[in-house]
Amino acid sequence: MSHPSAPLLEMRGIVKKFPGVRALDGVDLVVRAGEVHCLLGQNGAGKSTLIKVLAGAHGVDEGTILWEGEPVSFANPQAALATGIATIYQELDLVDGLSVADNIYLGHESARGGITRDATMNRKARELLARLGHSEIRPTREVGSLSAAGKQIVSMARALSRDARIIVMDEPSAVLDPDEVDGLFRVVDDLRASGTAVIYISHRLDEIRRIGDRLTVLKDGATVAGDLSAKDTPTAELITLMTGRTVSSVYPRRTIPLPATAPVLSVDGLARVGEFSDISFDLRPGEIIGLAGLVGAGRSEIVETIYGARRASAGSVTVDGRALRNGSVDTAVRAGLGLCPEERKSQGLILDDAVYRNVSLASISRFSRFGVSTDDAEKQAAHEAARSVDIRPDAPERIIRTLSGGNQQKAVLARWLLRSCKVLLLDEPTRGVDVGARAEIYALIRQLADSGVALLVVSSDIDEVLGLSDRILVIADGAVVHDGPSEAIDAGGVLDRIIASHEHTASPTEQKGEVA
Amino acid sequence: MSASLQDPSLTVPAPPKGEPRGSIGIARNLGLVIALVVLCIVGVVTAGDRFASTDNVLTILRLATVTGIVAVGMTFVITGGGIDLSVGAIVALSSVWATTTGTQAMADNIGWVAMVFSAILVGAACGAINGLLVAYGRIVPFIATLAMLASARGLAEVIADRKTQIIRNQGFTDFFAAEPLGIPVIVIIFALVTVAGWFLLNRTTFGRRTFAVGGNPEAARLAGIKVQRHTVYLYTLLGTTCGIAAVMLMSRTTTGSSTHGTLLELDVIAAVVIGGTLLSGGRGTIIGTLFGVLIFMTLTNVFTLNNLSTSTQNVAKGVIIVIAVLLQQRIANRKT
Amino acid sequence: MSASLQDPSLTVPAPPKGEPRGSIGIARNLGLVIALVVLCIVGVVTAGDRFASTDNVLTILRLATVTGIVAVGMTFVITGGGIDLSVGAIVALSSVWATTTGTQAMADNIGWVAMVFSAILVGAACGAINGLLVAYGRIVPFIATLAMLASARGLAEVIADRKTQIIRNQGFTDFFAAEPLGIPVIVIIFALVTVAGWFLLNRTTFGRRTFAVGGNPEAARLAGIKVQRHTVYLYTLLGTTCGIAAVMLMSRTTTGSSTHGTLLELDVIAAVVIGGTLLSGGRGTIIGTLFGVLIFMTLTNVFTLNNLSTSTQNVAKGVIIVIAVLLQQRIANRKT
Amino acid sequence: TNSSSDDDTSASVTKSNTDNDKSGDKVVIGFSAPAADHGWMGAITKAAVAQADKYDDVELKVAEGTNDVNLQISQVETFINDKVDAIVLLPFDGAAMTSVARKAMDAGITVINVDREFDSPFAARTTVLGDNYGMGVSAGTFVCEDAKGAKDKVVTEIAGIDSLPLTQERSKGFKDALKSCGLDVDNRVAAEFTVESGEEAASNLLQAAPKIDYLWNHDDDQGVGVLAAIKNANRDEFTMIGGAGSADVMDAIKAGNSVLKATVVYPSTQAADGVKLARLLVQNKSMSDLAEIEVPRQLKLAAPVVTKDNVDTYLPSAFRS
Ligand SMILES: Nc1ncnc2c1ncn2[C@@H]1O[C@H](COP(=O)(O)OP(=O)(O)OP(=O)(O)O)[C@@H](O)[C@H]1O
Ligand SMILES: Nc1ncnc2c1ncn2[C@@H]1O[C@H](COP(=O)(O)OP(=O)(O)OP(=O)(O)O)[C@@H](O)[C@H]1O
Ligand SMILES: [Mg+2]
Ligand SMILES: [Mg+2]
Repeated sequence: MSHPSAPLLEMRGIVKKFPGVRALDGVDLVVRAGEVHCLLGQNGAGKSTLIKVLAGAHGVDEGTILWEGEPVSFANPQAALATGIATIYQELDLVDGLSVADNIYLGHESARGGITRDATMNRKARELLARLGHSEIRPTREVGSLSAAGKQIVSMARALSRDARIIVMDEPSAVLDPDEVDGLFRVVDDLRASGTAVIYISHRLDEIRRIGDRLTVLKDGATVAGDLSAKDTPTAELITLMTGRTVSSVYPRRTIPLPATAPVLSVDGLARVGEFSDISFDLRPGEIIGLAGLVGAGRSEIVETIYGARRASAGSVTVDGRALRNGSVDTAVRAGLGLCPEERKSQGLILDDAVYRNVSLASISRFSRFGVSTDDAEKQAAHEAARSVDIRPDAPERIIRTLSGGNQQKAVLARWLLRSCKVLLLDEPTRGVDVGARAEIYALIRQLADSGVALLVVSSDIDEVLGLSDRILVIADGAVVHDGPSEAIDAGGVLDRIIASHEHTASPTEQKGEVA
Repeated sequence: MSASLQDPSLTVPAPPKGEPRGSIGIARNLGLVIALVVLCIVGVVTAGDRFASTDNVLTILRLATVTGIVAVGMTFVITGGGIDLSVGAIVALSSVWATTTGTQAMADNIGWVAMVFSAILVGAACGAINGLLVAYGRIVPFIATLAMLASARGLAEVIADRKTQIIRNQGFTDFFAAEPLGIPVIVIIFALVTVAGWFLLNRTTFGRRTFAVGGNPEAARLAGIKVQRHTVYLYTLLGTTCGIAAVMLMSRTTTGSSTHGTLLELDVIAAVVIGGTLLSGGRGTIIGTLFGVLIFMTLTNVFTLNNLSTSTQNVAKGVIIVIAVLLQQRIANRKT
Repeated sequence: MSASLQDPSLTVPAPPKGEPRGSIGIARNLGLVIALVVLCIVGVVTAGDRFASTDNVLTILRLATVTGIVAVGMTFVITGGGIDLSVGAIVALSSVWATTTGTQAMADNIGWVAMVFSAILVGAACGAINGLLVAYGRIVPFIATLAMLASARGLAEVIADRKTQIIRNQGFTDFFAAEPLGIPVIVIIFALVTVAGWFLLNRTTFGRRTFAVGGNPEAARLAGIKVQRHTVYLYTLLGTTCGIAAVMLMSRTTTGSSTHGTLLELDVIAAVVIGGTLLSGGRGTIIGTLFGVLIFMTLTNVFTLNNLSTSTQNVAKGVIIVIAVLLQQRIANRKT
Repeated sequence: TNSSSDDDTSASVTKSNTDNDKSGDKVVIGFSAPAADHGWMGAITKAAVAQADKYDDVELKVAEGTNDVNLQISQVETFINDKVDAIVLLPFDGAAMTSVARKAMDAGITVINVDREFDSPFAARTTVLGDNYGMGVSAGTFVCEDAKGAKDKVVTEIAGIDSLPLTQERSKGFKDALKSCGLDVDNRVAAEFTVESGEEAASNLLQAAPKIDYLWNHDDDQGVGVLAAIKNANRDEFTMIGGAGSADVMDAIKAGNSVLKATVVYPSTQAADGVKLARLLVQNKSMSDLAEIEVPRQLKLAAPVVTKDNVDTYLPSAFRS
């Protein structure tokens, strides 16, 4: 029997233990039909764990879950799905080898007698993708060939395909650009209007302000505040609730003027067939250049090519006056380059290894004599690097797979701090990182630059690129459409350049000339 | 140079991009087609009519039945992220079980299909045990099926007392000796199994879920797929094809024996992997597997027609495998 | 319900948590230790002094040298994300090459170490070819080494002309027949190789890179590790251990033969995997491998002492493998 | 095949009717042979066990059959540790087992070498040899006689495991005998002593040689498969000769309705003889039918050709594959 007044979902005193950790230690969460309920908390606070418990992906150790007032238990994902809870997970959990439509309908395929009806699924997938504003993604395309953003869209389509009563979104906007976030929010508005509840997790407070109705704050696996208004609660109060302290979120500006030295990194006419063309710029020690652009503009490809992880089809990369060998990461690293890759799981981390070993990965030979490693020195140095980016928990021996997403990101950053490079390439360095840690990373970037490290920062957060960098390159469709000091342009300006370039896609070279 | 040539994932070949699901896929398997065609040309040039005769082609196909049928099942298991080393032993056990004096007496009473059914049942049961050990016992497939390999082969020897059991049932031999339209029954069965396998993998929810379970078991689980149960199904399916293969072997040799299927596992896995199925799971093609099997069988045939010694055959086989795979890779990369 | 019971990665056992690097690891390998102890108890109960004598222990260790030495090398390759099916064939080829009339004549002139060196060189060369095919040819290890298996065995047969080549060099036989302090030379060499392997894997940059390359080759590459070159080193190292194992086998049999090392690959891989090295790479332990080898060898010894028939042995072997692995898993899970 | 094994093997192992069979001092004999993965090798072990069972003064320790010389060496080492009185050893590879056999002899254990000869005369007290070269010669001679001097006959050969020295000897004997009458082997394939490999090798061979006059198959176990392949291919234009001498093959020769016209016997009672000799040697008895006091150093068994004419003589002692 259902209670008409009862909230749609009530979680009370949820406890979830992992070996050695109480990831959840008494969480309460109340979600009503037709609301957007935001979940806030630092990296490792337990947000993802909570929604995994809700989705039946993790068993629960203590606590009760009430669905429309009735106690329920979600022993496995099927149970949660059947009840009406669909989830977009933080780690993109798609099957690379399957098509977009197959991924969307995985587990609830449209079929007759076990025989799939591909045409039906493709048609319905196309409708869902159109609803999300992404009709350019073909339902038959293989998911493995999509960018991270494309995969996120597919995950969203998958959740929508379930016709759920509650849709949980764990940091869906992390890999999306502003345009796409707008599209996402239109869908969320529709859902709210149709009475579906949305649990929304994000580290971006502005998003929570825009879309949220109410919010719950988690800290160290426990609810520290529930039923707050998402629109009106002051930011300072939220941050204090989350972190237990005050954090200033301004971008640390340059304090010492940029010395007029020779460039440490020169990129000249760099190109890769079908991805980007004619990228040229110089980077001086202590300078920060930002690469702005929409998702899919080819920024990651540019950065990876500079680093030697992809082979350039034309152009050259020079460090300290010496040209790097094309397509050789090893040469680049030895010349003093470092890269924080975009996809931490597949490109950055050895998931089943300890945190400290992931941090020291690029500096192995530094901690060895005649090939014999000196373990203690390595562990200590790695631990320090980990602490400088505030990886939580502060346990260097932990298997890195068990860390929360944001903390994993920090470990990759720590790797290059330890190596002390001349040029650092950062591809989305704050993706999934909480406000507190984000401010720390900003400070760190500043500090690195001030100490003479040259940095190239890619971020989809336009304010972030603008705030951090001295100079900004706007990339659209694999070409530089704007190049200038960051003070001379604002977020609107950046978007305008991109849009302008799109209107001229027929003649990108002409377009480029215009800007330069 | 293309992006995939830069691909550093050394342990896994660059997965073929494009159409994810098996279309008939001549284009996708171009390297394999070329390898097979070259082999056939070599066959015709060196052995002329002896190679190009209908009889010889049927001989190749008849010999391909056992490896081929098991390879269809193996494609499912490997696509689903597993591996099975016990297939040869399961074939042996099935053939022995289906030809004991007891089973043959039963067959004489209720018809020869009793032998066919017992072979298939034994195969499916062994497969199910493998699946349970892997899915619920959570033993790595390599080890679980290695254990099954030892046990099943040993059990077959115990049952057969290491003797070759000759099939006396006339109905059985007659049925499988038939050649409707000039095509041996076992070749027809091989064709049916292949078509059924292709359909199951590419056109059903079962197949779709197999890709998911092999490609990303965690994602599959979160999508509500019963990953463990599905794994059991996959191994049971492979066991069933082993049972069918045992029947093929029984009809070809008119015997059941604990030595049947010796080292079959290596041939089968090699054929499946050369065909383009990823050993790490998530990607598999029945058509590729078919080509893999045919290439191996044609190779042996051409060698024998040319009276080459086994040693030379082996040396050449290794070199040819490498060339075929490199060819297939270069062509696959060119296309993307 | 514990986290690991929820773990859906069916194809891979929950990796043992805790110290990622091999400490001496009695605790970590508790399941294996228990299995070995139980086996020993069974040995003592059923065969008494015949089992527990020094002579018998040395017999077990002597038997273990070939599998054991190759298993040390295989631990590196599997930890580095690869696999090698050609080890048995490489052992055969090395043993044949080192015992041809030519090599033996050379040995008579410049000393018996010439035979040892040629065996090791041939092994290392085959390993290097495997490594190059895998790393730069980007052929899946399974297929590349399967090709090597066929070719190397075939070549060994061609060179030996399928005859067993007898070692006439007295210096060679004398050296390896020695038993300083009552311990056979080959057992001492086995111990040295194991210790060296442990050190290399756990205390050097080479070992660190091996874990990284096997755990996530892309991440390793982006961290500046030369993944392809490292892969070549790994296979070359394994080839080298195959060469050493060939010398062990030559000294045991005083022959070189193309049939040496038949099916060695299965034993070796089984021992390594049972020892706790992940087939998917990134995690490996030399101590575990040592236990894996000893368990298999002790098993065989206990069977022999008790006059069990081969078939029964096989059935029992399969069951025992399953039980040992389940035991090890349960204990590993309990501890975390 | 329906008759049980024990009947067959007990028919083939016998006690002699002299006082040699009288119970004497207890003799512990270790027995090791290659893996019993085909009928002939299975029959070898069974016959040895059956022979030992006939004597109440013999205890036979049977080690796991293995094709891994390394393991077989350790089995012999175990027998040495156990201080058995005698070892009957059918090596996987004679040369490779020489040094450990010698070690056993040095330890005072009587070693009987069966079938595959050691490389050193000091490694065994007595050797019971099957005649592999002779087998090839017998088969070749049969072909020569049957061909009656015709030089254009197509002769084919299906060998056993090609990497074994014994296969090479058989093939050499066959070749040498054919050469003496101007014939040679036109097509040769190797199988693996199993039914399945026999069928596969024969199927391909039959395609390679569209017309055949003689086919010699080394081994009657794989011969079951060879015959099946011949039947599948509907071929009957040639004469087939078998090898080893299984009872099924002899049945077929007797029936005379197939291509199989003869087989060359390769006695499966060698190891049983080895057990008998080991017992005599340990108990210091002599072979009663010989005037000689000592048991001879070597016994080479004959490799007779069985045809329809003499099949009844050999059928009772044949093994069932
Ligand atoms: N499988 C696991 N084993 C052990 N500990 C785990 C596991 N999964 C999560 N944890 C721990 O639980 C805590 C909560 O992690 P969770 O992923 O829920 O954080 P989060 O709030 O989602 O952080 P983020 O914002 O970085 O995504 C962390 O301390 C993490 O290390
Ligand atoms: N492996 C791949 N195969 C095919 N296309 C790919 C692959 N990787 C990326 N792409 C495509 O290349 C283009 C650029 O990719 P990417 O998303 O990395 O650009 P980006 O500007 O770096 O975006 P981001 O903001 O995510 O960093 C996209 O159209 C993407 O779909
Ligand atoms: Mg999270
Ligand atoms: Mg990118």
